[in-house]
Amino acid sequence: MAMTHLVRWAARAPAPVYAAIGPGRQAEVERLLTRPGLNRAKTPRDAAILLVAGDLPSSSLDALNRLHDQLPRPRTTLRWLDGDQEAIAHRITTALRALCDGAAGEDDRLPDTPANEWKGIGPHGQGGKGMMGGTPYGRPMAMTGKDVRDGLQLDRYTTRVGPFAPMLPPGLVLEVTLQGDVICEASVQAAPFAQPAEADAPALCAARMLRLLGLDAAADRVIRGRPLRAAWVTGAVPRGLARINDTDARDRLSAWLRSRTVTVAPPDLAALLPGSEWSEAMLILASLPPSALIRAARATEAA
Amino acid sequence: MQAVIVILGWTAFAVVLARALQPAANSTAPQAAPFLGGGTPDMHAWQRFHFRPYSMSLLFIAFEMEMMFMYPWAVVFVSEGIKALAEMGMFLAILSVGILYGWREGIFRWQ
Amino acid sequence: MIALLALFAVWTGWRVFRVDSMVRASFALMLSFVSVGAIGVLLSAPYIGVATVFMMAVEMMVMAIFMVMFMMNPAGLNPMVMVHQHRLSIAAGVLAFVGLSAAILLSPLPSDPVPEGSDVVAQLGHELLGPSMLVFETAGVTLLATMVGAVILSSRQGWFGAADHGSRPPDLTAGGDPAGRQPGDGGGHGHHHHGGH
Amino acid sequence: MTALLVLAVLATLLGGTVLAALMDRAALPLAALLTRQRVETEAPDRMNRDLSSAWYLALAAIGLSVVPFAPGLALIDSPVGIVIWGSCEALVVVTVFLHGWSPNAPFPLIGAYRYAAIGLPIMLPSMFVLIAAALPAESLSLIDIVESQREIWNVLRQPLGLPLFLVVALAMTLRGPMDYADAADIATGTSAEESGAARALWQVARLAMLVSISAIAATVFLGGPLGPVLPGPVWLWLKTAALMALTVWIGNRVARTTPDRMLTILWVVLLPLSFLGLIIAGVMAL
Repeated sequence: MAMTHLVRWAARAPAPVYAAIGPGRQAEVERLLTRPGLNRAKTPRDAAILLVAGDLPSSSLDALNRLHDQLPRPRTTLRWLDGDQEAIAHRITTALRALCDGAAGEDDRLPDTPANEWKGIGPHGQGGKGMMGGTPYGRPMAMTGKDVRDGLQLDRYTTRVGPFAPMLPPGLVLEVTLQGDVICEASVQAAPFAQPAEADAPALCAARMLRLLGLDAAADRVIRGRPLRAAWVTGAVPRGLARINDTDARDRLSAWLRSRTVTVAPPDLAALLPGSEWSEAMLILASLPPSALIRAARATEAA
Repeated sequence: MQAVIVILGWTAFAVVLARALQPAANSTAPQAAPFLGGGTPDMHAWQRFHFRPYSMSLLFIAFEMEMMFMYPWAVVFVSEGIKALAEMGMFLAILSVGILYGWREGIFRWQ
Repeated sequence: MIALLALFAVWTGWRVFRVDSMVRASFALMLSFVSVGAIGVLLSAPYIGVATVFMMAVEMMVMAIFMVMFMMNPAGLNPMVMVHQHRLSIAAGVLAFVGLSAAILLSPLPSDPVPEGSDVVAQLGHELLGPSMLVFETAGVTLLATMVGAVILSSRQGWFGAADHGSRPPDLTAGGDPAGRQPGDGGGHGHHHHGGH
Repeated sequence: MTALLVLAVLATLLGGTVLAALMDRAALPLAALLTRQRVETEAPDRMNRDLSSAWYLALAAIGLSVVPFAPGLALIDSPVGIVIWGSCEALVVVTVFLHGWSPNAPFPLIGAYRYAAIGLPIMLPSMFVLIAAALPAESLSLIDIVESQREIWNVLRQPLGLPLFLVVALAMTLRGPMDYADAADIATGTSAEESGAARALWQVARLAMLVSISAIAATVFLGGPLGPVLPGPVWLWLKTAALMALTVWIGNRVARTTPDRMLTILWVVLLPLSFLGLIIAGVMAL
């Protein structure tokens, strides 16, 4: 009884969609996800539907499969190839209703094997030799190294983020080494997917920064062309972030909010990001229009 | 007595509720990998985490310690009158020196 | 009630040394202090009891941060032993327990029940502003010294430049190379993107 | 009487949480979460992961228990009510930290440490404004603080108190500009790896904490159950609901700055402001 009510409510909730955005589709997906019946999930753990927009290059299929498996069951993948917003919104709500009606959903795409072999050396079987050795629970532990800021030599955590990370431009794979939440080293493993000039539209660029500032509702309003209703927006962006051609992140955000297009010379990402704290780094990336980012990342990748 | 029982009661209630509502978690290996937008980590996330405002946290503890003197002071403030005001003014002035010093040394930011 | 809380305090205190994770150890210690605070409340010392809980929550939070920061294997991913010098610590523990128990059992405990309806918090306040004023103000100066000392010891960058500017780590061998980070290569001092804000 | 008060706390918490979910437009998504699987990360700290939501919920209930529902009538009638609430705030920081620590994943971990950096110093302004409210009452008990507002509410007598306490409320309920634990740039931070019922429970605990801290603010600054015609509890509910709406509204409209800057703002702007608030309160009380 309670369960049937729950399922009925679940079917009426906005559809939680996690978008894996492919080449050329960034602007369309960003506009689609401001529709009232859809909910832009910030993590796959919160989503029921994986929306794959556009033709993904084969190099990112592995990451897509990983992402797909991270959605909780029951889940559905929808591919969106043409540009019709009405049709895809309808397909999403239908798919959600099917899941609520008890459709089985999709199985994992990757094999159910741990990331690394477990080395059962320690007395309890999960560890290696010594306190920091081995691969306990299938992964090694972080080790100490140099720090770029205060010289305190604590652990360095290396990971690749992307290509479908919600805070990074679609397609960008960054290999970062973090110490705490400060980026010590960054390198571009894959450049962002090419996007048409439409992705540089001031409203979309402003909305990306607004989301990082925690203003989701304001971001949706800006994309729909309504006046911004929020306080302390430009003031919240620190001065001096990603200063290129005499404009910093705050200047570019205020230009976008006044509907002006911004062009910047492509910066050197590997030099721009290290030394900044993670949220500053994300603001730096969001403050660069996609066209500049793509050229910047291509240059770094080639080098 | 009642306060302790009520607090214990709410805690027990919340724990029982949480246990009842949260099913046992289960995951396959690919599901259990930490979310990195499709990326993979090289190592465990648990690490000797570099907490950047560490100097601030030390100053904070000292400050918190003396704030504890202020609660009993607040109760007798009106009855002790101007004496209480003067004494606490002196106490806070001494402590503000510590904050000003910390600010000058730049500890209220990420190191 | 008091006995149960005391047992819980002892049990969580024992857990501190039995868990592998520094975070668990810190917060087990916090739970131990929380139950001691609850005993204080039951003994008609509401302010001292609740303040203990308040202080320990904050302090164990900071302690967990520093434990994870500086200890090897902070999450207990590999099994490990949290105690050192077993025999010495067991002997010291037993000795302290026997001594304290003897002190409790042998000394004549005063019986001075708190009168019904007396405002103990206000009494504490009057004490602070009256007879114990010197103690109170001395505590202020002591805490100021603590603050300044903590900042000096922990902060690298300061008003007059980096704390280790011009310093040279001790030699590993007589006349050999200095240990640790070399002066001059100072990871961060030279290329500080964020000195300005 | 005690049983009645237990019921009152439970009903307020339940009704308030539903109201908060409606304000957040989160009611249907929360129900939908319950129909999904709960995933588990690699080698998590299971005990702390399961308990953190429960602690958060328990702290909300304990906080609400010190609030008087009618003049002179609270479930926990303690002479140190605001210190009990202060301990709840300190334990919220511990709880959120554990929530981010336990999944053994990078984004929750960053969220947990960020929250520790912001959540600890935000307690100083919170303590200052509550102590300022205790001055005219000559007591740390919330019941006496309500009594001291019979002639004039603290929101008028101590103009800096309520705005500063609302900032604390945003931080304690992980909301808007103070939501450093669950921010967008770390994919909802401490909650990034939670799905299904566990995610729903954490969100419910957040909403319950909003009820609790709004009730405390209504008691300390808006006279709590005091008011003409209507009975005490109704006044308390009305004031609590108004403060909840205000907190949600501010949370949706004010941008979040970087944690680095917020830390400086906390110590250099908000802490001196709360100092000033205490001085104003002290001079007014004499």
